[in-house]
Amino acid sequence: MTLALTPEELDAIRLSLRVALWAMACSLPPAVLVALVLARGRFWGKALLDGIVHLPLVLPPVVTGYLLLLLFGRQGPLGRFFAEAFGLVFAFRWTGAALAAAIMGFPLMVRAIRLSLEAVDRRLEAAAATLGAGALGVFATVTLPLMLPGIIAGLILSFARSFGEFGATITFVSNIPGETETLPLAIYAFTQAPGGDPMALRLTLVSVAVSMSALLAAELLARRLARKLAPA
Amino acid sequence: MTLALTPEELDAIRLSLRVALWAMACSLPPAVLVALVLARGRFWGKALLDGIVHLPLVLPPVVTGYLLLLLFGRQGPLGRFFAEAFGLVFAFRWTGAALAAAIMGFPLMVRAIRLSLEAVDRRLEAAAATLGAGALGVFATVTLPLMLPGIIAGLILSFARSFGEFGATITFVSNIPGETETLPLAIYAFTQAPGGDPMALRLTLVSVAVSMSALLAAELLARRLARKLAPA
Amino acid sequence: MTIEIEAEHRLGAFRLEAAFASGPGVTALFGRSGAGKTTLVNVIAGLLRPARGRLAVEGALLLDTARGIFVPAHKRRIGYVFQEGRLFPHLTVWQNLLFGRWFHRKAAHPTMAEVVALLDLAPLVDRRPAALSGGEKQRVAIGRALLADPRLLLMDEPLASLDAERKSEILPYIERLRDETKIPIVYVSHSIPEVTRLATTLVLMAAGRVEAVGTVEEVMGRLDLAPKTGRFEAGAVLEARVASHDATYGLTQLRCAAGELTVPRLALPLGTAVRVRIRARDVIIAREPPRAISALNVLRGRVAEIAAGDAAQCEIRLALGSASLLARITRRSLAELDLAPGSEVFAVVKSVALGDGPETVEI
Amino acid sequence: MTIEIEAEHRLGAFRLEAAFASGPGVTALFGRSGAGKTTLVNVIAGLLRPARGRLAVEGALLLDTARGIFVPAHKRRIGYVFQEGRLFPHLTVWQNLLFGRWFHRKAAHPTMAEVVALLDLAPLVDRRPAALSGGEKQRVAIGRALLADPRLLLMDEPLASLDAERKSEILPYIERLRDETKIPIVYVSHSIPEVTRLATTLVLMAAGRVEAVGTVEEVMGRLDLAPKTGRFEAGAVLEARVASHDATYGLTQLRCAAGELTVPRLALPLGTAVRVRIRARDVIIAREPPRAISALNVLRGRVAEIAAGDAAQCEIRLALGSASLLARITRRSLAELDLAPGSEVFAVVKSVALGDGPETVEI
Amino acid sequence: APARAEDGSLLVFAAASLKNALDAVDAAYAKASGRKAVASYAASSALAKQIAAGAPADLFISADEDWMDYLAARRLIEPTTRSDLLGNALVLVAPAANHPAPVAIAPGFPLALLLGDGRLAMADPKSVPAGKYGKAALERLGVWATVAGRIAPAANVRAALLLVARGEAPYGIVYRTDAAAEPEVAIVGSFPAASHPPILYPVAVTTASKNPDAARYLAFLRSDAARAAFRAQGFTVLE
Ligand SMILES: Nc1ncnc2c1ncn2[C@@H]1O[C@H](COP(=O)(O)OP(=O)(O)OP(=O)(O)O)[C@@H](O)[C@H]1O
Ligand SMILES: Nc1ncnc2c1ncn2[C@@H]1O[C@H](COP(=O)(O)OP(=O)(O)OP(=O)(O)O)[C@@H](O)[C@H]1O
Ligand SMILES: [Mg+2]
Ligand SMILES: [Mg+2]
Repeated sequence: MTLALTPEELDAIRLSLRVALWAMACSLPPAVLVALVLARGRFWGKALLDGIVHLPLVLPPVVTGYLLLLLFGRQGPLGRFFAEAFGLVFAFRWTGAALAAAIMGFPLMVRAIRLSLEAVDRRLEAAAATLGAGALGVFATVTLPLMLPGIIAGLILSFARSFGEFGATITFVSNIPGETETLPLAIYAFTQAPGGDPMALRLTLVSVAVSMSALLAAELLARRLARKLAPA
Repeated sequence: MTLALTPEELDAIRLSLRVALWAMACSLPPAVLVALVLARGRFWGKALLDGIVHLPLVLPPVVTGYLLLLLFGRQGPLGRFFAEAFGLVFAFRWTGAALAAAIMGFPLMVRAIRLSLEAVDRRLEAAAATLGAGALGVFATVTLPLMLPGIIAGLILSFARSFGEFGATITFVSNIPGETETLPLAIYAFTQAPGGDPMALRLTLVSVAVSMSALLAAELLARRLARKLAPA
Repeated sequence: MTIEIEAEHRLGAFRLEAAFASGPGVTALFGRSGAGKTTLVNVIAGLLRPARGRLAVEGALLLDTARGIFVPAHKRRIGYVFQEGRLFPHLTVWQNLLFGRWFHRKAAHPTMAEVVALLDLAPLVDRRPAALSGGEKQRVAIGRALLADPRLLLMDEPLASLDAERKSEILPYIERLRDETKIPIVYVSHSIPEVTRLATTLVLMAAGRVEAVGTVEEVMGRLDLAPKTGRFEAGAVLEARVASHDATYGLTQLRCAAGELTVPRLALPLGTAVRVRIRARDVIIAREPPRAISALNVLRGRVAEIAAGDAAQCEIRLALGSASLLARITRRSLAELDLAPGSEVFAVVKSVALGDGPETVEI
Repeated sequence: MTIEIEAEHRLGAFRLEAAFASGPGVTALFGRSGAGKTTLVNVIAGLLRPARGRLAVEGALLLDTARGIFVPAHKRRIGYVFQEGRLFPHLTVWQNLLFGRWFHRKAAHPTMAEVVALLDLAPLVDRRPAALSGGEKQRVAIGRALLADPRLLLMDEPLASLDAERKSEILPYIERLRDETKIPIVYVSHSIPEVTRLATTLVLMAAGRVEAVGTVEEVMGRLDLAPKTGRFEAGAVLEARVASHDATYGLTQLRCAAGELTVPRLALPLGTAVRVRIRARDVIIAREPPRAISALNVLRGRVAEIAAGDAAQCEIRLALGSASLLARITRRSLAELDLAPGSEVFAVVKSVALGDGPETVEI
Repeated sequence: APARAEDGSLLVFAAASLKNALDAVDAAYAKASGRKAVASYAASSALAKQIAAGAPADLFISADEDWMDYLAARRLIEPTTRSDLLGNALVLVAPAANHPAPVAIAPGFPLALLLGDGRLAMADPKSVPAGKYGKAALERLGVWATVAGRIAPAANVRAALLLVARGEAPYGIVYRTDAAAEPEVAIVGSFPAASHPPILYPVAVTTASKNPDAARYLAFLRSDAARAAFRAQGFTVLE
């Protein structure tokens, strides 16, 4: 076993990063929306929505993967819709891995954003309204910046969760090298074979190194922001 | 297939609840501590600690489970220590399942608590100090109550995560009915057997029902608290 | 009417049940702590939707619960200087000031440069609110509201945390706002000098209700309201005009219904209207014209009314021409000077408050 | 010395470099907005650790950067009424008040019942701070600090958001605190009446530095500081004693170095020391004793000093016995009355501020 | 009810694919002997590693020989008790909904053509036994090279079966046992037994087992009742 990374390993790293970044980025807007609705909305079925958001956390990942397959597979209603409407295919594609990762990280992201949102001083929003800011203006200029810590935390959690996602991904999109074989899937494969542990360990270390660097960068960014947002 | 739950299913539900509740409860104090240290501390290696806390999120659960097996197994160094010092055995016991669940939920809990902690107005803590409250007093009377939303969110996340934990648990403590076979493990076992899908679905629904009720209760509690903590 | 409001609302045990109408200029909301001033102002701003109520500002109906009308705050164009600042902690002072401009493109009257100069904000613009002192925060809050180009300005104790000198710099600006831009202002204050100086209409609130509404002259001149307007600040307000200037001694002669008043020179053209407040405690009563004294203003009149005061003092309303003046004197002086309604007297006035000096101007 | 402080610290472009020492009683910190008053108070409270500094309170060394001494805030037993309230939002008013008691078991002097009665908090105790008006919050903050049994009390503009009547209720209590419990107080205020009424020592701050320290008499009586203490509030402070009471007219006779003063009855035993402030603008000068006027206080003296004022007015220091009095008169009166140092004059005093009335008491 | 070795019941670590069959066997065993056997189902790899880490298992039934060898090398199973209990076969399946025609599985059969632009679902040939058998068979038949890039390597046979059942993959290679129980798929061909190494489920008693019932249970696995249960799930019971 050499220290240099093999091309397959590099592939898996690149794929993992791509999947995690897309999962993180694409789940942000809906997460903010859902967090808003949950924190501020008052409507029938709010508890239900809250429950649904938590589902990927509560269900065994295999089940989530299974449900994804039913919905977003080639034969699934949503899968067909996306394929026809946008030419976006999830089945056996890295896009599917990103979808699975996004869904698994979604409750974490929503919760972090919601927590920050609930800590936003609504009197500041009222002040913004008296200055002429409509609902959207208030959101963009006051609420959003003030809930940045939660957004960053949510992004970090989603990224980390995506980076470690295994069960739902392998169930939904299989373990196709170069396409859907992210680091966790590659590690898993090694653990399945007797004698694969050293290779699994090696990949685990790689995975830890990559994700720790990403976390560190995010943490630094968050600290800077925190300084900026010290209360008046 | 009848609607009434079988004794084995009831066992699994009870076990899942017990595991999730213990995991949640026992990880709270260390999570608060770690959140404090990460949010407020300034020391060398803080980034490292932050990274370590995130590890269970980043690593494939199977790896986490395997590491737990190596550390807390009968022959593992920590496993031996706990067995000898406190008579606490994790290996292949429900306690081990709780440990695995706690570890997997730990980063989520820490992050939620930390997020709330960072939103606490430190000027209020200063005010408490002028009123005679020492570090501990300030923490107990001001900081802790003000970060309750984060604690509740952390508890909910940890509970939900524990309720759905599968990979680390089955790798660490196996899948022993009545002892370590939580709902996700039971569901998994059914999905692995030919013709087990209907049973798996049934159990999934049970799992969803139980966890949604728990979430709903927690949400209600949180909403009450939020009302209490409206800013001055 | 510029503002017509009627509002009923409960907050816990507190019940707001207020209604008033007032014209252009400054409407002062005056009343004890907890009287409901902030609550009423919140209704006007659109931040509180009352259980029942109606609000029209310059003819525009902003609220009518009976007809289900509620114009949201951001569409009201009502500027609000909050009692507690409410600066945006994530924005610099500069960005806080600009905030309103982000939403109204209109080139509004007070320019950024004007406001920065007036409120002396130049050294602060790059800081965040956390790095400001209490008074500095309040100045920024005033600037922010001014720059949002409001059609009505709500000011909830805007000067409470400012020192006397600062106040004396900002008050004339608020007067200019009132007089030049014609923006109506609702001004909450505990300070009688501020209120009498600025207000066109005075609204006296107590326990959620409006106790009295009227011109400052009316409300301040009413003896029965003296306990509510503040005993030690009670006095009369007179409308006067600049009659002549005395270059030698730097003095200005004012003419009002009560007679002539001499004050330090006002840089105002002849004929300009000014408002003069004479506090009851600043008036000395003499039975014969005093000689060789430094007080320049001695007005002739007669006792119109003697109000019961306390054991030691009483308030007297003097009729001077068609005007009224309040004087507070001791019962001993009342007896020694043998005063009764109809007695002819001379009012010696040492200090008057003018619509130009910071608080009171000596004469 | 009760308080000895020396502190140097930078906050952005602002540089605090202040030192003063003061004795028991109330030390007033007076100065413009942004002068550094809050910053200095934070150093005393232990909330700001200055780059360099030393602080001793009643002999206890709380801070000495040279020797690395820094007693943390919670061990200082220094009560602090913050400029911005800082009530605990998660606690009821009652719990906020009790907060200090949770940490000091000691049965301290002001009891809960006393404080609740004094500040009229009974109707508020079950509410949370969010449901209080601005003034109500400030009252709770005062009560909270009082109940923590402090050995030094810091009050940063505690009465700014209170109405005149409320102030007049609370000021006597602060005086009682000062006189009876002997708790030294550092009092930040913009209000000259408050400051002169309460303060034993006056510390004048400007731009982070201490400009003047001294007794209120000294600092307020200095003509050169008049622009800083506030022109329109300038005046002299006299120490007097209760000489006699006049039951018929409800009056009290005070004796001071300047002569006798008559004021509304004070419920004080004969011989009690009281402080009297006479503002320059409240003094009329006459060349002959005025007759038949309502002002009871006419003091004989001579012109000691004439200070350059502005075009219209000037300030005159009068010597009355061993005491000084300031008077502000117009230049025209100066000429007409032909005043020069040494001229014999009569000072007619209409209002004096006493250590008992709310702001000024009429006589 | 705690099912640890301490309370006298027998703990069997068994490959997850055996769940249905072994549950029936255990029920029969309980009836016949009045003793209790409890099974823990997980991946053979996990179970083997757990036994290596001191798990209180009395018996281990692996889904392949490799993991049994892994334990044997560590002297964690009694070599004398080891035997091959069950056999299985590989089949080619297709979604029943497609009404697929039978495929003649012979050297060089046109699998790539059959797949069209779809993928061949099978357990991961890198690590999972079923995948390894499948790959071996395809290599032996000379078609591996044509489909190697078109595999959907699933986590296990069940996942591969699911892909076919859901119509995500037009064809899949799974065990006969799994295919038989899934109405959504149709078996379109069987791989000749000779095309891959024999598919065997070895069983052994662990060295750590102190439970005297282990031997009795081992014997019961070969009883008529047990055989019937295994056969009902499609397994071949080996002698
Ligand atoms: N949410 C609430 N629940 C109960 N009472 C409330 C609530 N909000 C305000 N009040 C009460 O309503 C009354 C009016 O409050 P408001 O803030 O309007 O007073 P204010 O006149 O502005 O006083 P201040 O001069 O002290 O600011 C107060 O007595 C206050 O205690
Ligand atoms: N963090 C900071 N960074 C830069 N400047 C600061 C910071 N904090 C305070 N200042 C400046 O220090 C000066 C003193 O502030 P301080 O709060 O002590 O004033 P103050 O005398 O209490 O004024 P006020 O009467 O308005 O409350 C102000 O000019 C303020 O702008
Ligand atoms: Mg108010
Ligand atoms: Mg200050």
